[in-house]
Amino acid sequence: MTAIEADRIALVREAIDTAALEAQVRDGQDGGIVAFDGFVRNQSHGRETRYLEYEAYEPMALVKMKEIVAQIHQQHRIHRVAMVHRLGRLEIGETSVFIAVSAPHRGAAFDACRYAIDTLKKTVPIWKKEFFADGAVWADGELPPTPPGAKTAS
Amino acid sequence: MTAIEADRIALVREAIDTAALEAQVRDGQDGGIVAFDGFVRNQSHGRETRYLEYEAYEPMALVKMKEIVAQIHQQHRIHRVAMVHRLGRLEIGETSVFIAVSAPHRGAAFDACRYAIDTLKKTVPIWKKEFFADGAVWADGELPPTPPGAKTAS
Amino acid sequence: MSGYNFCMTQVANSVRVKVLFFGRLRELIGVAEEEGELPEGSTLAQVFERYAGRFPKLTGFRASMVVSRNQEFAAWDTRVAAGDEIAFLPPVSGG
Amino acid sequence: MSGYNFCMTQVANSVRVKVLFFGRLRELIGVAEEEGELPEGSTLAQVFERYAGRFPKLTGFRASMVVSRNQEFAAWDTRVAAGDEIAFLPPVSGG
Repeated sequence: MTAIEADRIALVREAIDTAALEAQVRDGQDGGIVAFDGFVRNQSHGRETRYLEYEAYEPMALVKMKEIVAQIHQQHRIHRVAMVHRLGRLEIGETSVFIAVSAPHRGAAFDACRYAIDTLKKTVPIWKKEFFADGAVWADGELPPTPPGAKTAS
Repeated sequence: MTAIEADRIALVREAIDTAALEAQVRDGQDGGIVAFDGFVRNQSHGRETRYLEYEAYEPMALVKMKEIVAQIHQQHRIHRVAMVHRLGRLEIGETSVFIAVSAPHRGAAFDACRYAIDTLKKTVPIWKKEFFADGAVWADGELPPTPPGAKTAS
Repeated sequence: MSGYNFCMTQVANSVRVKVLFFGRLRELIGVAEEEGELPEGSTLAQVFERYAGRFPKLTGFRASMVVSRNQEFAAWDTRVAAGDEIAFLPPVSGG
Repeated sequence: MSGYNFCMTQVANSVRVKVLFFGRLRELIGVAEEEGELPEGSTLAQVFERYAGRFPKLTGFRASMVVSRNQEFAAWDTRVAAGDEIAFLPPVSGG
């Protein structure tokens, strides 16, 4: 419905102000906002997490985030989108990713928000390292789909 | 997962503090919160809305809201729920209903939040009256499903 | 069972109930809540007919409302008992 | 096309590119980013092999990574061009 220019797509290193982002996508022409707030869990595979560190291939991550937002605008009758991921060190309970979608009808907002977080987790080059009392590991993650190889490359 | 006692289910007559409700369902053992924020649209069927008034059969509305929350606890692996509906006069853009669901895994939170708002709109005895410049109408609404009639009632 | 209509005309063994109207129904008849006596064993449909007799504007609305008994949606053939709280509910539009 | 391997051995017509490593790959080899010369027409697979030769720990990781060229995921048989930004990316885990 609305151009992506009104959306907020960002990587940040400070705490994510979720209320401000919700306010940014809120508009009297809409009827609802669906938001996903992902935050740092206190355990991973049964081990107590101390904190996390996120790193990103920043320019490419922003490219992929913008692609996702463009896709949901194309596929769903939504109005505004906020999609922000935090990088650096995050403590337990802190928001790592926040996605808010406003729409005239809630079904579109639910579908778009869910597609956005599912696709972000599969395709945006961001990596999470989990720190425990006795060491640290890179989270398992998912291999993004890649284009098929050409027989005769240019 | 968790008893409904930790949840917040309410009808209120003042502005809904969505940030406080999100904080209430937030817990380090979870990984995410899905929230639906429904607010007053500036138009209805093409007519410019001035404001809304909501009324409820309050004790029954609370019974039905608790039933919905009990259902989503039973059907989905979720943690905490906030479900608050506002009554009285609401201005354009003000939140009329807010539902937040926390869960260890986001899929359950999306499913539960969506079921909760869909079911609230169909079964909770709350009524919306829309005020326009030239009059007011009760919103169309939905007839809740009722039990089948017994041939020999007790 | 077949004796109830007879009883109703005599207002024998009446029960005291609370009756509520909401939304457009409340506005239509100007009654939000009242206590009243009903013949014991009346069905909710019969309770509605009594009100439709008193407020002819209600006639025709039965198909576009539901009824509750003690804060649970109820079938129209449910019978009332003493102390019941009965509510006539137009299509809901919360959210 | 069949001449490229021959060219590589001669390091003829080399192109300057930027190569990036992230996450566990970055940690594994201790390189986050470097500029380098590659034989013109090298495939991304060949670029990886060069790094696996220099950092044997990388060997065996190719199946569990993807590669990007100029900030787009790319097939391993994509050929590099001058000024390309190539990145080797382990499974992503944002969110």
